[in-house]
Amino acid sequence: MEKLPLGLALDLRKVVPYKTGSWRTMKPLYIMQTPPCTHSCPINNDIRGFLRVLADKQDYEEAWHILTRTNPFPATCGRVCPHPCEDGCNRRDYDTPLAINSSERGVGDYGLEHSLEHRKEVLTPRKEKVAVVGSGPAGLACAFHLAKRGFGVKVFEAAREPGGMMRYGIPAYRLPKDIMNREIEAILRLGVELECSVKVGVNIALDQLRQDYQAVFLGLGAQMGAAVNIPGEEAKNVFTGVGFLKDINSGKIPEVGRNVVVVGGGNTAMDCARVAKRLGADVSIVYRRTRVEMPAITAEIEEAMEERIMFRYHTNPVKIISDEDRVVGLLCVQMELKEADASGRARPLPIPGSESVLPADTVIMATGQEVDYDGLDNIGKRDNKWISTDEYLMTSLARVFAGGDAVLGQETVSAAIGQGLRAAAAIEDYLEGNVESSLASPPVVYFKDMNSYYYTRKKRFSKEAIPVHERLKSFNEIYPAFAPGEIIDEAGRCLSCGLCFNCRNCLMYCPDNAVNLHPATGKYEFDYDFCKGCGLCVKECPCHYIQLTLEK
Amino acid sequence: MLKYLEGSHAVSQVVAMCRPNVISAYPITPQTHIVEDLARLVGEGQLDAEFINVESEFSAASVVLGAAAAGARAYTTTTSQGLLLMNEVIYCIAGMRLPIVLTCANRAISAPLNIWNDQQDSMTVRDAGWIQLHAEDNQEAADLHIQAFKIAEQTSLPIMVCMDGFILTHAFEPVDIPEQKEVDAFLPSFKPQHIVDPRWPRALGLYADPRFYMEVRYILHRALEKSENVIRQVSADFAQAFGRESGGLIKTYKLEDADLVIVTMGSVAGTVKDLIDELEREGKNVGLLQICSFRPFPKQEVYRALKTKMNIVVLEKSVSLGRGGILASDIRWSFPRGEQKGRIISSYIAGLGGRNISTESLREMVARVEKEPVELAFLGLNQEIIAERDL
Amino acid sequence: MIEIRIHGRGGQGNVAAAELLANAAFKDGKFAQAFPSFGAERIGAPVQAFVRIDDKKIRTREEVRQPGYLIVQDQYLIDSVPVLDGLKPDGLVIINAPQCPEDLQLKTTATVETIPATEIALEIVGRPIPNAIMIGAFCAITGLVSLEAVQRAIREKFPGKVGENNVAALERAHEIIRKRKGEPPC
Amino acid sequence: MMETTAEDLNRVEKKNLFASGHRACGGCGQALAARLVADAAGENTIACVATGCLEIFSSPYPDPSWRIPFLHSLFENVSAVASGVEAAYKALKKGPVNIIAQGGDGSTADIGFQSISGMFERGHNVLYVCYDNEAYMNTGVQRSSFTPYGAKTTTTPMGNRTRKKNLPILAADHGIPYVATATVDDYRDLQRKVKTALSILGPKYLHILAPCPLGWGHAGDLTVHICRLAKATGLFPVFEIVNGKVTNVLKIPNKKPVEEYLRLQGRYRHLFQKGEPSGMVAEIQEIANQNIERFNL
Repeated sequence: MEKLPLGLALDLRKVVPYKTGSWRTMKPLYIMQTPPCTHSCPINNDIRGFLRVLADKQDYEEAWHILTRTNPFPATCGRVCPHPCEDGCNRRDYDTPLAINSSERGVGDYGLEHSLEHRKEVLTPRKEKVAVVGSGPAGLACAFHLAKRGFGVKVFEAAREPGGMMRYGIPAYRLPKDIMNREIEAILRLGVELECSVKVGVNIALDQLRQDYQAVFLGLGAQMGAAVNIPGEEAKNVFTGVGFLKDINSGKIPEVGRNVVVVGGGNTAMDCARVAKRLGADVSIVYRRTRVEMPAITAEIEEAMEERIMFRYHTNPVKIISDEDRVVGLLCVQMELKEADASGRARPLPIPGSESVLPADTVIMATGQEVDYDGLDNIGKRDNKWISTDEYLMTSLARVFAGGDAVLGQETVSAAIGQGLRAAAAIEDYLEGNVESSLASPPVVYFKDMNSYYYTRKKRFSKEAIPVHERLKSFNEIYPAFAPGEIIDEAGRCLSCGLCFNCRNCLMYCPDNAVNLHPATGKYEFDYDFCKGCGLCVKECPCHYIQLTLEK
Repeated sequence: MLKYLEGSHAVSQVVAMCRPNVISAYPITPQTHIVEDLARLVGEGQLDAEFINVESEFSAASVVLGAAAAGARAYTTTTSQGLLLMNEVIYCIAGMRLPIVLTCANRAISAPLNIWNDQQDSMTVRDAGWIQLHAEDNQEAADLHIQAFKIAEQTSLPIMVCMDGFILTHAFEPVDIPEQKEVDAFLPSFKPQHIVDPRWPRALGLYADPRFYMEVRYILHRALEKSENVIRQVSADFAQAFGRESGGLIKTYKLEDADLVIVTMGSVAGTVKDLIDELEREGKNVGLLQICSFRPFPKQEVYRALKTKMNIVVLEKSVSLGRGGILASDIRWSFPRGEQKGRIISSYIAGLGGRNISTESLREMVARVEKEPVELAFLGLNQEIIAERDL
Repeated sequence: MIEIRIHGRGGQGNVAAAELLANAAFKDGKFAQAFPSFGAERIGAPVQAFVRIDDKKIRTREEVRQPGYLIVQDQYLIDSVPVLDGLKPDGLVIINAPQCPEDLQLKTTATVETIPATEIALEIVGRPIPNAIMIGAFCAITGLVSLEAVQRAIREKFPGKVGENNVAALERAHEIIRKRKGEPPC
Repeated sequence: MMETTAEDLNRVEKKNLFASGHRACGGCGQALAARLVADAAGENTIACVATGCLEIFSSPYPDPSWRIPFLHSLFENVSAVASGVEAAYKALKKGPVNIIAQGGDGSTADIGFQSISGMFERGHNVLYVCYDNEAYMNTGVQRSSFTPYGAKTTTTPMGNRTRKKNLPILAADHGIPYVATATVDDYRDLQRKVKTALSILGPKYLHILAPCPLGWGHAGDLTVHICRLAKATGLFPVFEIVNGKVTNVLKIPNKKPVEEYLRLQGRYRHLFQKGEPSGMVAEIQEIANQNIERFNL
């Protein structure tokens, strides 16, 4: 034992601190939480991550790499995604959600402008090869991830050019073609092989692919307009929605005439209507139910209305009236909504004697799409309509996986990308013989869990769409891009839900100095030798990154 | 150089020569002349020191505590109620081993209020861990301060130099005031043992739980016991350097072939010496044992001086109420049990509250103890003014 | 050993008188001790001070009870304070009074001397502080301390004008007594 | 004296000069405050500490938490002890060094009041920091002259009937150059005030509200939150007094009712029998209103 110093005057450089950690019953932990934006993103993009590097380092390149870890189409999604992430954003409960979508668009465009290259995650090529059928968002996302993981990938595309519905289903004023093209090129530069004008099931048998490749992914999409079976549909100037859009996007501009009637309430219906409007027609949309039931993205509906497209609710086509073989009108009947049907939507029933004729030079039936199963009949289906898969997206056929609209039914580009990503992971697991899926994520953090004291209210940044009369003159994009500075400021609004943003509260407030900033990693660490588990750090952590757990 | 001056000024001038860095005191009779003169010396720039005019003795003691803890040679002075008010700090200073020098101008304690001399005040802190040295006259009072700083700093113990209030502090008599260079040669500059200084961070005044407290107190007790050698040595060195005997543990006068020994401390020793000479002329052999160092109490020295003496009377200016003479009990305790047999140790309390101790009264004391042992007596008590009901 | 007791009132410089006498004796090469009858007395209250002079070191600390010499700085104290207590039968008492000693009718066998110290003080010092005159008288009558030593003691304690005035007063008293010695009592 | 630039003043300091290992309760506001003060003052500092909760939990032999020179002797004399240290540094021509006397309510406003008053009046170059936890916590929550109106302590079981002594004003009226109040939640402000004080010659007084989870009856994790409410209700005004003039008052644009502050604390629970606020609550609101008016919060 140390000898007592004179007068008990102790040399403080010799002190061995008493360890108060033994007093603890509760133990604080730094636990990364899933932010609601990522949680509600079909692709699970690291939104918080890319916003932080923008806010903290103004580093667009790093932001692009963070985004493209999951999504090879930031510039595309930044335009066409209905951004459920913003619906999830915790700022919704504080002031207004972040403009995540526009920020993503800015980062995506930056990537294209600076021709940034994707980073391979596995550098040594693997022997396994995977065939991807369809070069839509699902197929390309799947190919993209497999290629990054070192697999050999070949994509078979039935059409003349890649992109699937991104190319043929979305008009240029929503998605300029070269944006998509360049994002596809970036994917191909990872070494993905692409063969177009090859229809699997017709030009080459699926079984052939199953022989030549260790795994097959089907990203067929739903590109066939559903049959409507309405009298007179064989007349000229009657289009399916997808057919109409495909013509437009392939450069075939049809003669639509003065009056165009679009039937349906989905995104395709909106796109067709707005395209027709840009071709100079007076356009009305006919829908059996009301706006509330419309499946189309709200933004699309609103923009369509802005562009003075007439909406006729509770209206259903009965018959196409033609003069010789040319459409002159559409006989419609008024509907009333009765009790909900299986789809959960109120079932519309015709009101007898309410028929009337809408004048029409063109009728576009955008009432649903289907998968083209030509030569692929032996795949197991759901409702005899969509491909059925197990939770790992494997179909009834061994080693054949599927995703995208063909599985989900009509969905968004993001949803399709998400499925391509999941399928890729599943395929990798399958080929490596892993049973566990690698996609488990931590719990979601909500605003009520956070300490609002540390955040300042700031309105969401937004830019006006260009005026309607300007829009209608061309197929140019209607929303101007954010300036780089504007994106940085908006990124600064991110609450960093569930992950440290270096506010130093835990470090400064700990009465026991039991929090240290690790000099090398720059991360905060608890010193459990001294932490008494008082929970002050938990209460004062703005973003709920710290949680109190029972001491084991 | 021999100067004719008041006792208080003899002390203040010598203290100044010891070059204290910090002086803090609160005025109280009969100590005032000492502080006034030190304030003047600092004010006139004759002494380079900080003089802190505090708002109480309690703060005076606290200021010198802080100053000593920061490495200063620190000095204060007080008496009576002032010393009692300091009491808490007095214990701290000793426990923290801070070598502070304090002059106690011994005075009685209230109630009733009384500003005159006795030694009850310093007795109240005799167990605090301070060295307590008692001066016989103003020469010794002055000399003891020079020795005190040296002893304190060698032992890391605080020292209280006790001098009878008024009787010495206000008495004019010749005192040999040394030259500054003589004092400098004798008293080296202060090399503090443990101080608060950011260059070597230390903690002073930590609390000690039952695992450590008793050891700390034991070490302090041993330090006081061992300081006897230092007190003896420094007194001898002083005699060497200044050519006169001052201080030490005990002093004797005509003790060798004395049949009766008077034991006492402080200024009354002088009166007793005159009496002894008178009695000698009358054919009586009375001797004197004078305690200079009351704490540490020089048990061995006392025993060696008294072991052949069978009749002893202890004369003191303080009393442990409900018990009796304080010095007397220390003297009695100086003899091993066996040797107390047949030995008469009488106890006299005298001079409380400035009551004059006259030669006559001392003669009466001697006459009585020659006849019979006196367990406890109050010298010169006026029985007429003591009401029966009070007894 | 010579023992002197000084009686006076607070403010008449009794302690100073004792101090000056003892200091003078010290300057004459003797051992001396001076101390007041300590207390909290305020101006006007009766006080005492003591002086001892000897050829060897003075050790005793008791108050002076049987003085050989008394200095009374205020004659009116005689009625209120037992000033003569313990005065040696062959001793000397010097009183600040304008009258002749006989007129005071003191009951003592000791020699009595008087001097109108207050008048002289008022004349020379300008204030009714009799101590310097009383000391002057004491050394003139007894010769126990030298005039020159007292002069030095006064100048030491009161440098400047105050000192000089007191020295003048001292010398006047000394003068008066010397004259008186040469003449028969009135 | 430290040379201080605006940048220095606003820099947040974390040096752990008051280190881990002390025996304070979890969430102790005083322990937090003591570290913020020590770190702001820096290595060239001597801490003189009065007996009290801080001293007891931070200075047991052989493992005290102080990493700067530490000096303790008694409960009521820390100001005088610090005066002595300062006098020594002057006399020995050492330094410059920061001398900080610190204590709780008792050693500052009650038993040590004479001593602190003397230090202020004599003009020593010492910063006095009072950690105000509004009662004698060391001895088990007895009333002090800083105990606010209505608060329950073991010696005011029915709620305290007297108002809190206003020491910052009393200190300022000694004519000292700098007085400030602060709370532990705003560590930047607190450390700025410590540095500002140390940059000024003469006696300085810093009054820090330091919640005591044990004595106030709130969970340890609420220490910071409670401070914010103390300010937002107007019960604890935050300001500086420079050369006698009140300046830099912390405005509270959206004021909160005192009830919000009181309800969080066990020491006020008796004011809400069956959930209903008693008359005392209104009186406490009145005290807050008076502060708001007096300091124009």
